[in-house]
Amino acid sequence: RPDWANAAEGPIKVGIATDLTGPIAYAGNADANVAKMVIKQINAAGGLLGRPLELYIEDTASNESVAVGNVRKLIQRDKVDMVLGGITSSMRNAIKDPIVARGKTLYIYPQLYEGKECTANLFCTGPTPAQQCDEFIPWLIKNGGKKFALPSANYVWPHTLNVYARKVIESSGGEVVFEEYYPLDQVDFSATVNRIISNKVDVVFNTVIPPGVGPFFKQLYEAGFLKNGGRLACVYYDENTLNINQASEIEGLASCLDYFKALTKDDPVSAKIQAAYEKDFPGNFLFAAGSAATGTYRGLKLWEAAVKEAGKIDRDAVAAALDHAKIAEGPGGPAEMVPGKRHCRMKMYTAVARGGNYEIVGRSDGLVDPKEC
Amino acid sequence: MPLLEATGIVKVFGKLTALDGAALTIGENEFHGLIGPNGSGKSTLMKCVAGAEMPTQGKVTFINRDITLLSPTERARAGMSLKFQITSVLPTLTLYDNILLALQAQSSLFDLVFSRTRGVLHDQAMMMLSQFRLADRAHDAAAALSHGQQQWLEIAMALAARPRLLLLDEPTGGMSLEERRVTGELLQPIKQHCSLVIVEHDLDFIRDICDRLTVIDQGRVLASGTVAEIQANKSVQEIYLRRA
Amino acid sequence: MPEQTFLDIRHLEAGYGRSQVLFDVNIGIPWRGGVAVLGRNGAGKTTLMKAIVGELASSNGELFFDGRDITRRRTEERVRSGIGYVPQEHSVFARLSVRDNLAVGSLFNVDPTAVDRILTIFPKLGQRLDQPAGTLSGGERKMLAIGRAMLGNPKLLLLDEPTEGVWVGVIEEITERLIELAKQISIVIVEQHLDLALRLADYAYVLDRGRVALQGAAGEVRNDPELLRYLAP
Amino acid sequence: MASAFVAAFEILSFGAIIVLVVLGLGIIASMMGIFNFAQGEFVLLGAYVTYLAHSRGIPIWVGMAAAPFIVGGLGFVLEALIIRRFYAAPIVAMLGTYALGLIIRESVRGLIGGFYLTVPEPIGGSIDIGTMHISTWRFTIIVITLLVMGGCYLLLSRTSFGLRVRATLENPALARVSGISTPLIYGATFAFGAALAGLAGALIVPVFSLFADLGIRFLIQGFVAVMVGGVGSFIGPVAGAGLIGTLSAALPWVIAPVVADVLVFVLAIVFIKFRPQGLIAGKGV
Amino acid sequence: MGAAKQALRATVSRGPDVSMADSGLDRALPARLAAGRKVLPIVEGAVLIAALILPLVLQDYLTVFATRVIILALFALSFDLVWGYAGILSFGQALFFGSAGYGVALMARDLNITSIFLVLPAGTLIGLTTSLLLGGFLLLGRHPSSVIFVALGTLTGSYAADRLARGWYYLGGQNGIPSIPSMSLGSYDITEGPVYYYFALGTLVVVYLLCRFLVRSQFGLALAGLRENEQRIAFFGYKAQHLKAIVFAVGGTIAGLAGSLYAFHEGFVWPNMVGVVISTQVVLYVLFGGSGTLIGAVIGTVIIEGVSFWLSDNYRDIWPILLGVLLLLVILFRPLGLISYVLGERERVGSFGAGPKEKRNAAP
Ligand SMILES: Nc1ncnc2c1ncn2[C@@H]1O[C@H](COP(=O)(O)OP(=O)(O)OP(=O)(O)O)[C@@H](O)[C@H]1O
Ligand SMILES: Nc1ncnc2c1ncn2[C@@H]1O[C@H](COP(=O)(O)OP(=O)(O)OP(=O)(O)O)[C@@H](O)[C@H]1O
Ligand SMILES: [Mg+2]
Ligand SMILES: [Mg+2]
Repeated sequence: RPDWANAAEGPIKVGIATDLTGPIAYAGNADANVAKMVIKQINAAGGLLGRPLELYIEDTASNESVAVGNVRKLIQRDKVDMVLGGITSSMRNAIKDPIVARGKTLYIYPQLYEGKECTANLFCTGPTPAQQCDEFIPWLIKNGGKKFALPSANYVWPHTLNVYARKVIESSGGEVVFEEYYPLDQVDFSATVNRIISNKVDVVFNTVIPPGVGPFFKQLYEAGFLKNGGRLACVYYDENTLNINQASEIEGLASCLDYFKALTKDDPVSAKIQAAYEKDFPGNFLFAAGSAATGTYRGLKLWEAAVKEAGKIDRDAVAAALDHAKIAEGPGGPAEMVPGKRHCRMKMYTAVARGGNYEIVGRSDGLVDPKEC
Repeated sequence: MPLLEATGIVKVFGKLTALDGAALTIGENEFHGLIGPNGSGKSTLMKCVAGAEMPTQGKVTFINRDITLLSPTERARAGMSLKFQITSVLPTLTLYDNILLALQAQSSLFDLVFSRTRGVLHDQAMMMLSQFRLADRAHDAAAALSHGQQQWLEIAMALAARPRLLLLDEPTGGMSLEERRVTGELLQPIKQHCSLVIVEHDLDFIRDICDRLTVIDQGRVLASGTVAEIQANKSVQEIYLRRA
Repeated sequence: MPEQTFLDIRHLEAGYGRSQVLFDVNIGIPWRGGVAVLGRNGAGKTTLMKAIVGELASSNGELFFDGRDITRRRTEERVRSGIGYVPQEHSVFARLSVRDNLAVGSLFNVDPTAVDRILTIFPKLGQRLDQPAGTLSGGERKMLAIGRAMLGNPKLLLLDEPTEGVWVGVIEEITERLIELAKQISIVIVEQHLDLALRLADYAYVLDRGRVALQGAAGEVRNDPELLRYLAP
Repeated sequence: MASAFVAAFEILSFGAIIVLVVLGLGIIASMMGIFNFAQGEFVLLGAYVTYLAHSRGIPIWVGMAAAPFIVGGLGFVLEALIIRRFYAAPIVAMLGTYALGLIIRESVRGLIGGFYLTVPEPIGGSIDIGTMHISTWRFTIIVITLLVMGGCYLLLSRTSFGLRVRATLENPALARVSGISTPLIYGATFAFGAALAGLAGALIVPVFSLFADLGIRFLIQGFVAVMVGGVGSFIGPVAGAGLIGTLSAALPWVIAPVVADVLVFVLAIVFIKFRPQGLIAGKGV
Repeated sequence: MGAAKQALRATVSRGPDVSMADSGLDRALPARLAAGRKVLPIVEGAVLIAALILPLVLQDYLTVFATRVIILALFALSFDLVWGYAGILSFGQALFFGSAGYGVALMARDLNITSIFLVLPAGTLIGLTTSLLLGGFLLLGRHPSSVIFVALGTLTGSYAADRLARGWYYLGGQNGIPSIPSMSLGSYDITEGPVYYYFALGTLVVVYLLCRFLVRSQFGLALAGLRENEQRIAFFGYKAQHLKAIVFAVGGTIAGLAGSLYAFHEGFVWPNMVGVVISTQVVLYVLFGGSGTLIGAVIGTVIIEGVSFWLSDNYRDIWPILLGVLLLLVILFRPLGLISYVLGERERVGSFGAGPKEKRNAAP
């Protein structure tokens, strides 16, 4: 153990609040694992400001009311210096107030989301609609066709994302044949599939989420959508979600995220992070972008940089530094906060599923701007 | 003007016509027996009068009021009270509470919420229980009574509602001779303010307490009149000899 | 007590929860013929029947049936070994049709004509075959219950007030049948019609507050000066 | 024309799936008077067994065939250990089975790591008729559903098993004094209902993929179907399930799916309000 | 369990005669009530004292947690009244809780109204109105509605409301309405902490006493009759359906009050709050503690919430399984709830035949 110069002040406390149980526990557990890994690395390198980091993990259980209680534990009992977590937008909404407003603590939200979160002291480190659409949709038009269908789960993320996507589709010369919303747990999509087939849609820009997405893709496949040259697109699809369907049913599915495992072939930094993760956590919880794992990594690293710059741990100082923090090395490449915007510039990649694995087919030229706030 | 008048009552269950134009007229303070073979429609007629079944056809008037379409609640409020053939006491409540429930049925909501009648009704409840020899079991659950005891409790409950017209469907089922006699005695005093329709198979019992009789057979009134008239009636004698 | 006993009840004690109802009841039932059980309301007659058939566990005592100890046997085993029971209340399957009620009765009866025989005894039931038994009239229900129990070809038939609510003419009919039947099997009857009970029974027991207060040949009991006192409320 | 045919097929196939899921639920509700909140988890277990077989390299159809027996066996054991205590109090039973379901669901979630796992169909692909494509597996499900329905009907109407079950559930005390061994009947009925759920799970897992909430997804729908059809018979819930299933698949063809979703339930409740005995007033089987 | 029995009867009833021919009244009931010893008041007193001193011994964040539990207990009370006393299985109680929550959240968000004198009455009123509407539809009418129908109807209502809240943008959709400002009393903000705790506790105590008064009154006896056999008491002349609707509305009103307190305490509302999850949870609270005893609802809430809190802290990965096992064990071995450890059957069912002495106290 290093000998802590500032040990007298005690450790710096990092709080993680994420879904360790419940329907998206696979993502929450991956995020918790990433946090453990990063904290271990920082501690091994001598901690922060000469103080060790101590990790507090709480379960949000995909249940907002449980989550609020547990987050209060982090804030009021453990008195953490920062909270990172929340995966769904509704979870972020539920816990942000206890953290930021009532709890006067810094909050980092790591997941890709619909944007428009402009609360002071709340920093977002996952991709925004602009980052996921600006380059992706022109690519889809080129590699799929002009006629888009936007089948969506009925909640805020798809609604807001679709507004942006539609703008990009139309300004890139595409056309939205229909945009439709389904209950979150709908599992029968015969009517939708029929509309897609009979309208000869080229690209299905999907925001239906599990459990519906599996049967939806299957029904599309069985109706011959792929056979007739249709293209599936889904911007939250990562390595974790590939298993929902058989490989043949989603052949050619395109996604646009800040990281894919396929990058490890030619990006040594990503390869290093991926290897470190797999060494520590060889289980089923993958280090994947759509599950907020990369956002968690990025968020913790940016925060580390900010604390170093601030030289102290109090919220305002760290927030001020985090406002323009940068990291040179992260999964998928460097990242930096956009000053005054509390969102993060990062590299974006387009990948296509082939035989059950992703192949990178497009990369952004540099860091893509989140265009938020 | 009779207290109750039911005319032309028809009740059809699917293919079966249980009542086929039956009629019943009850005067004030009259004890009226309803007899007939099994399945002749006695209970059905009682139910049509009390509102447990809606007659397919026919008319029921009670105290100068057409009540054919009224709900059981409204009939009860108009002064009718019924004991079913199958006992239906409230099993987990105590005997006392069973009686109190019947006694307080007509109190206003306000009185109920503020328990304004509890004190007054207490004595009445205890009195009824001791009349029916159930006082020492006042705080037992009604489910713990034997069948015959439940019959008594039911009669007490029906009485407790202080009806103008009391409808008893086989109240003495499962009672011994001696017990029947006591039941008859307990019913006598209500004659001052109440009429009674009673379904029974025990002719001796009926004869003892009833003023008039109606005989039902196959859904129709076979005969109606004083006890003596009925006993003299040929066709009545005939059905007594007939099986089922 | 009759000499040969088909069902032998020794020192039986039973009750509900903490309240004991039967106290040291000793009863013997012969191979054939009728035995009447009398007593006022709440004396424990039904409780005794339930204890015999096994519906109610006895807290003490023994039951021997056909020479075997059945004290620990489950109800259905007792029934299958030849005890038929007509309960006082809830004696039919209210939601099942009359036909199905009879079919339940003949589950363990191989004779295909048995049901027809019952229907000739109770022709009324034949007209109601498809009606849910719960909608039968009170008397019809009793007939069905008796018919159901008889279909099981019991060697010992327990009847708890079989004629309650039954029309006089039919009571007569039932009585004759039972007297007939008692020549072949053993019948225990709880009955308020003293005449009927004592015509059918050769032997009678009178219960009082859960104890056997009086017993003897039917004629003796009938003339016993104490009898009325035990039957009065 | 062609699309009308496809529509009819798709709607029918979803109806069949709901029927399959509701069969066991309906039998347990009608016959035992228990609204089994763990029924969804029996479906899940059927799916899980199939998945396990697949992941061990055993042919899928073997897993599918084994699923009803394994789940049915488990149902039998659970009945003897737990459910048996609930018959006197159906509401407590709801809660008890809810807890049971919670345990099973969360355990399976732990076992599969909260993922969505794909299980291929034993008979994949689609039947092509001209330009139309019809999923072979969905077609198979329709056929099996019909067979199972017919089989259940025969079992309950033609054998004395059905009679014993109905008698036992209506009045256990009287059934016992009629010589019926009620514990056995209870166990067998529950196991049968569970086995049907297991079969349903096995058959639908290729369509929906395996995830911990697979079964509970259908639960409320199932209860509504049972009520619409009418508790107390075998046919009632089946008819109700057919109606609810086809309605929820059909409505999205004509109105916004979000509205359709709620509408199905509201319609169902209004229907039950005015016809409380259900589609088929419970008589006979 | 009387109400449960009634539920069974209602599921199977096909007509008056059938329903009354129901079997199984033979369950052994203790014949005599355990000689007069009342444990209920002792339990109630103990709980109250514990609740009063709690904030003095707890850390801050636990006081906040305890406040939440108190509010949920208030909510549980509303369900207990409706189910435990009147035998109406309101499986969608969250509908009233959540509607009120959403209502006051909107008042605070859009109209900037946070005064306690406005928001609490408003929330209560919302609970009353929604429950009157739903209760009117489900409970009144020609046919008496079966317990299962009401259960399903309320469940569906709550489910549909959940769906509506998720789909409706004005209500924030899936995300709900976050960052509700604090409730205010004049210029003082009632923020989470001891003040809010004692305020919630005070409300709970007052409502509890009112409920207690109600269920012990002659009206309570009518409710007991209702839950045993609705049809039977209709023949006495009780307007059974109206009584049910009244109790249902009282329950909805209390749920509305709890919902508004909850919304301000948590600072956000979200669709689950009207939905099936919370609806089921409240049923669990009450059955776990012991339905038909008001204190049982409170105890059930406290224990379930407390235990899940503790489990999720100590057995992070498997706590839902453990919670399930615990629930199952209690339901198996204590089907009448934890309270039945100390409470006899007779006292739980209650008896209204008070001795002459008590009677005189009760009569005005
Ligand atoms: N709900 C019903 N559905 C079909 N038939 C019914 C219904 N209720 C009664 N019945 C039939 O109507 C006839 C008359 O029945 P009711 O109960 O009135 O007879 P009862 O005169 O009271 O006979 P008992 O003396 O045996 O009680 C019976 O044959 C009975 O089977
Ligand atoms: N379920 C029960 N729980 C407690 N006590 C009961 C129960 N059933 C009956 N008892 C009591 O046991 C005693 C005997 O009842 P039982 O039913 O055997 O009487 P019975 O002789 O059959 O009377 P009846 O002629 O009225 O049918 C009665 O005092 C009764 O109160
Ligand atoms: Mg009758
Ligand atoms: Mg008896």
